[in-house]
Amino acid sequence: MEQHTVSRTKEFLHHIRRNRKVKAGLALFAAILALAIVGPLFTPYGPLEPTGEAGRPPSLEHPLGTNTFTYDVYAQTVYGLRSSLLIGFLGGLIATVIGILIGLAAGYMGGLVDEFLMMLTNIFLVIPTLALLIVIAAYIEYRGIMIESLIIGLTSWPWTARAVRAQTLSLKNREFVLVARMSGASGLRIMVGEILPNMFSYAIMVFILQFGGAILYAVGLDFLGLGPTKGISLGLILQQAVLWNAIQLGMWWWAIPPGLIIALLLASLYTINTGMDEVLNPRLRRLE
Amino acid sequence: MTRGVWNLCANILELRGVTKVFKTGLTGKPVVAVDKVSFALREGEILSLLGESGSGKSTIARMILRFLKPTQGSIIYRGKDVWRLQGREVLEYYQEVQGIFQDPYSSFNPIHRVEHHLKQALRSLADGKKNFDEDNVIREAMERVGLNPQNVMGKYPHELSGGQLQRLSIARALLARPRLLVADEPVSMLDASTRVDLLNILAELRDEERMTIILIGHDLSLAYYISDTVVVLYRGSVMESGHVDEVLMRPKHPYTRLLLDSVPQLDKKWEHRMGLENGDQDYDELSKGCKFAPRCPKRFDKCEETPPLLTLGSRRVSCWLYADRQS
Amino acid sequence: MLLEVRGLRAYYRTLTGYVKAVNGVDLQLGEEILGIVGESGSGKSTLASSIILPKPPLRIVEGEVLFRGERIVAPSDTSGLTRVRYRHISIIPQYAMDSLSPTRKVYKIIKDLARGLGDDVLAKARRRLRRVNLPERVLDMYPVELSGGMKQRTVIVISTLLDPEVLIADEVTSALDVTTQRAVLEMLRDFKDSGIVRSIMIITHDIASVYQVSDTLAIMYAGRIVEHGPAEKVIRDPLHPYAQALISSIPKIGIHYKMQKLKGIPGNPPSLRNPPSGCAFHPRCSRSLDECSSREPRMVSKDGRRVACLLYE
Amino acid sequence: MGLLSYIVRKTGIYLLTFFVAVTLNWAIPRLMPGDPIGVLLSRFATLPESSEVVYSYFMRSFGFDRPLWEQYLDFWRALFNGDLGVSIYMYPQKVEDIVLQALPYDLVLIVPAVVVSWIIGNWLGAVAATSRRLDNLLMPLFYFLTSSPYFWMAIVLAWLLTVVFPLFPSSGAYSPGMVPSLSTAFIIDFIKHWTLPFLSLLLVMLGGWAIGMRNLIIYELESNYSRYMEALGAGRRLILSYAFRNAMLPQITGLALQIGLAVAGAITTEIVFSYPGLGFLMLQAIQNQDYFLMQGAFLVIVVMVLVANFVIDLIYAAIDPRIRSAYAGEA
Repeated sequence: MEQHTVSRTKEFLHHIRRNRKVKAGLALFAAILALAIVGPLFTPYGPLEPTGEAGRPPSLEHPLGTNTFTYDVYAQTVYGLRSSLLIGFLGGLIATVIGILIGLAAGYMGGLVDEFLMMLTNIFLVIPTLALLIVIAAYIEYRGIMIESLIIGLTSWPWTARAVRAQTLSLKNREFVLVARMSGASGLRIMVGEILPNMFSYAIMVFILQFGGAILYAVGLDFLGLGPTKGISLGLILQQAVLWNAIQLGMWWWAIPPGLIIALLLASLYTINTGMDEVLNPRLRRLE
Repeated sequence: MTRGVWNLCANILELRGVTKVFKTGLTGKPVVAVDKVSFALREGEILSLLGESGSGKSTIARMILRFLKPTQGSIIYRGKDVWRLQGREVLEYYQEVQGIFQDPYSSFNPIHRVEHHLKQALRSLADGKKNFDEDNVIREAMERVGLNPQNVMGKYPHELSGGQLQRLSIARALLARPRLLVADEPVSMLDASTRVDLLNILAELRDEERMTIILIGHDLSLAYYISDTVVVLYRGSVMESGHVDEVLMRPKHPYTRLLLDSVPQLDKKWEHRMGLENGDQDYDELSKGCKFAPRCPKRFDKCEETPPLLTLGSRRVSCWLYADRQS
Repeated sequence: MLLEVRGLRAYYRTLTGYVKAVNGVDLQLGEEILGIVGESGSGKSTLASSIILPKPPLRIVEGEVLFRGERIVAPSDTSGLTRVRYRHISIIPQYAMDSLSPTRKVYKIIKDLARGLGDDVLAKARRRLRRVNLPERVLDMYPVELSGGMKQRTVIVISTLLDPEVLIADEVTSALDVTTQRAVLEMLRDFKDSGIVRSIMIITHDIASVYQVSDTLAIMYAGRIVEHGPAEKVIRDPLHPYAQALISSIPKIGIHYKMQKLKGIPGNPPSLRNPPSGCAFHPRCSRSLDECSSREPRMVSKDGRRVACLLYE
Repeated sequence: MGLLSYIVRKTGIYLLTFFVAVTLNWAIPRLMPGDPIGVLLSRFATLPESSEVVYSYFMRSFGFDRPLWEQYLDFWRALFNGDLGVSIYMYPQKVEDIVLQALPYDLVLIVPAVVVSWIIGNWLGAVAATSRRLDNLLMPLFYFLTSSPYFWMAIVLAWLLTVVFPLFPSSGAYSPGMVPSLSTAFIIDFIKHWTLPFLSLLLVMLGGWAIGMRNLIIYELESNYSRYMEALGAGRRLILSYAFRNAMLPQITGLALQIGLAVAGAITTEIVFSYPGLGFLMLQAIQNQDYFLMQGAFLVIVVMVLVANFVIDLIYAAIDPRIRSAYAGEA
């Protein structure tokens, strides 16, 4: 994420609405969100409710067929989507908030604080986050959505911290910060009142990436059997599918569609982010 | 209305041997940006701090405004060392000393409307007058600098011109009713045709309100137009200082002469070709002796040692050529 | 006549509409140094881009540019440029300090740019570097290793390496100290007088500095040329109200506030998105007639100069 | 010798990272609620020859009755003589043996996948940057690829290329009954098993590089030096080659950052194909609550990523003149 021209919020939103990538991304995301909200209304079955028929291919009654345990794959998918979205939102939010706090502090205060925080950030950037999450999650008996979001949020903030620090450094040297200091404003008031508001549109973009990242980590953990101990999630469906050789037994409907939804969800978030990046950074924008 | 515990003395501001060394680059190689600079400023005067890029003039401005701590030396404002002020005294300092900067668009936070900074200054600095109507005072300050509040209030910085924003900066500084204004290249980013109006405002502040102003810049003609005294800087050291007519009309230091030869004037063209200096100069930072020696046409053996700041009448010059004529 | 610009209109397309940066310019360039002076919002740099590098978001809307009578730039066709670029028309860009790729040695850049265009260009480059007082080892260095001043002189050497007839110098002095400014301007004068280049178009906002070396001056305002003529005449006895106000508002050493209070031009620089109707300067002009706000002035010649003002029509 | 100080600085950071990773590895079990390690130790006690196993430094570092700093020192002492504890799942094999046995499978999978995807991705990204039509065509595909979870891509490939078109074996590193040797038969069989995991890693990583390179090139094409060269009549191919050269540099540092993600991706991909690398090992460790094996695998993964990052930093320092000149001043 590189230096962005500071755009006025009004003008920024004006361009956002026109950007093709943002519109496409939003449309896809809205569709998936709708599936998560209204999806369950279209099936009488619960995610873990036996339906009496195992391994049936997709049919009117079971849009995504059933798996070896006779569970309806469509029901599992829509309910699983809800928990994945929730973890994505919570985990992403925690990571973004921590990242902004650390990036802002490191960027504005400089000196030893900056040195220490950036060392911490670089260390966590190098250590593979999923491997670290595995070690943490494995030791937790009861894993709920809250806990999973927390550990993801606590380990995936470095990307944000580094990007926000770069933004803060460029804003900190702007003369309006000196003007504020001459009016006796404290460091905190300058960070919150002068620097942070300039990063509003930037923070949205960072949150979108963290949202996607959190989903990816959550699904990864679930796939390894470290997902929520109760309930269903997209990762869990795929874990079961692989464990019980869905593919080899020809039950493609058990493994492919849930994964496709994850990919489309992440693709939509990524597209929105790229579109916003183009608006904020005119050099990347290719005028249609 | 006296504020704080400032004692009255002839020189409102004095720099004594102020030095600033920066660690640069990835390896922290030391660079001496300001090298033992001393000068004094009498109340009600405009002093021009003149120098080219890399002369340290902006660094000095930032040290006076307490943004950068000097590595050595002291800055005395009305008898007190600026960098030994504590707590409440710092706020009192900013009630007396305000600054305006070079880039109008960078001096205003693009997210807030332009009066945000004026309100901020009013609330924290103008403590003497608590019972006032904020908007009224702000409108007055705007009119004071020749702005029509109607077409400025409530606007965002990007909706105004550089000239309008710079006038707003002066208005903001005036809200604290300061005694000293540090103007860091206030007009260099404005169009030539609007610079003079800004300078007129500064001159009026000096004449009508005995405001003391340090004007930092590189344009000699602009400096001559409104300054009383001038300090010429080169690579962090004072080359020459004194009354504006002495220094800019009858310069003594070779560097000041070189500057005056190079300044393009609309009434006469350059006669002889000055020729290109060796472009491959990387001045050895820590070299002893006069810093201008490598480029000085009048260099001689004495210049290997650092020249002292000699006093010739009311002028001061740092050059061995005048060592014997010290008065 | 080396270069001729006829009725040129060049607009920038932005998301919120057109910026009419060049709004009807007529210009002739002979074997001379022409100083083009304009303040912010005058469209002077856009004029340079329109001649040598008209590409999106800049669009040539109307008019043409001719080199030695041959059309090189027109609204829909800029193919003529490929033949003349660098060999006949060259440019010293506004951003000279970072117009060399940081990861490629200088001599490689020169060889790439001049491939198959001239005899042994490197030998010539060495001679030219000596001429601008730079050591020959610059060729073997990476641009990132050169100081700002050295980079600018290297770019000047590269741009003039094939002895182009027309050289456009876009704001070459703005980032420099006053001593180096004089050196660079005199270097351009030397390149003209020694015949390395036949004509130079120096584009700048600093009228005093360009006056020192130019033969003729053209003053631009809101995308049009308001006055164009011999430098001495334009400076000594400017006709157009904007030129008069501009020249009178520039302080000189010797003019002090207490003796003579100068006056700037009231109002703000013109918006190029929707320039004022009629003569663009009328809102700020002290001598504006009532028809100035409706009728666009034509370029007329008056005692040895061309001026666009209803006072002289 | 500016370069030396650059290398020393970088090594310092990586050593520090290793130190933090080991400390985390030691601290996490102790921070977690419940007594997972206690349960594990008690399971050991019931196994044969457990007596001499218990007395290794590693085991003593889990002597919870002893002060924390002592446990910590023993943990480091164990690490220095390569003792990562014993696996409960493959008792009595030592963790370091199991992990070092799995490491080659990871290297032979991840390294080629990263390198090949880097080359193809950058090339495709450059191609996309050259023409608007290609750009609109390729970019959505890249967005989808880079957004697909690694293991889902593995599942799709498994379905397409082992079920719909049964061209490749669906699990393991080589056919059962084959003995790992350098014979051509074994190598061919190994390559057939290696292809699908390699492909799924390749496809997902490919998207990331392509997007990065495309943006970098467009950014460079808008730079001042590109405009200057174009104004001097330089052809589109020449300008593109300059832009590509400058865009490659950040992609090298990008390589370092992507290694961590690639390794994480490999963990999940290996599970789909039961490919006996560290990832598959991690799964077994999780399923059997074999904490020592899991933490041993984590440490080796971190070391692998650190070494990769260090190598990439060296390559970058050698190539980018900016780094050399920035440090040259100090010589």
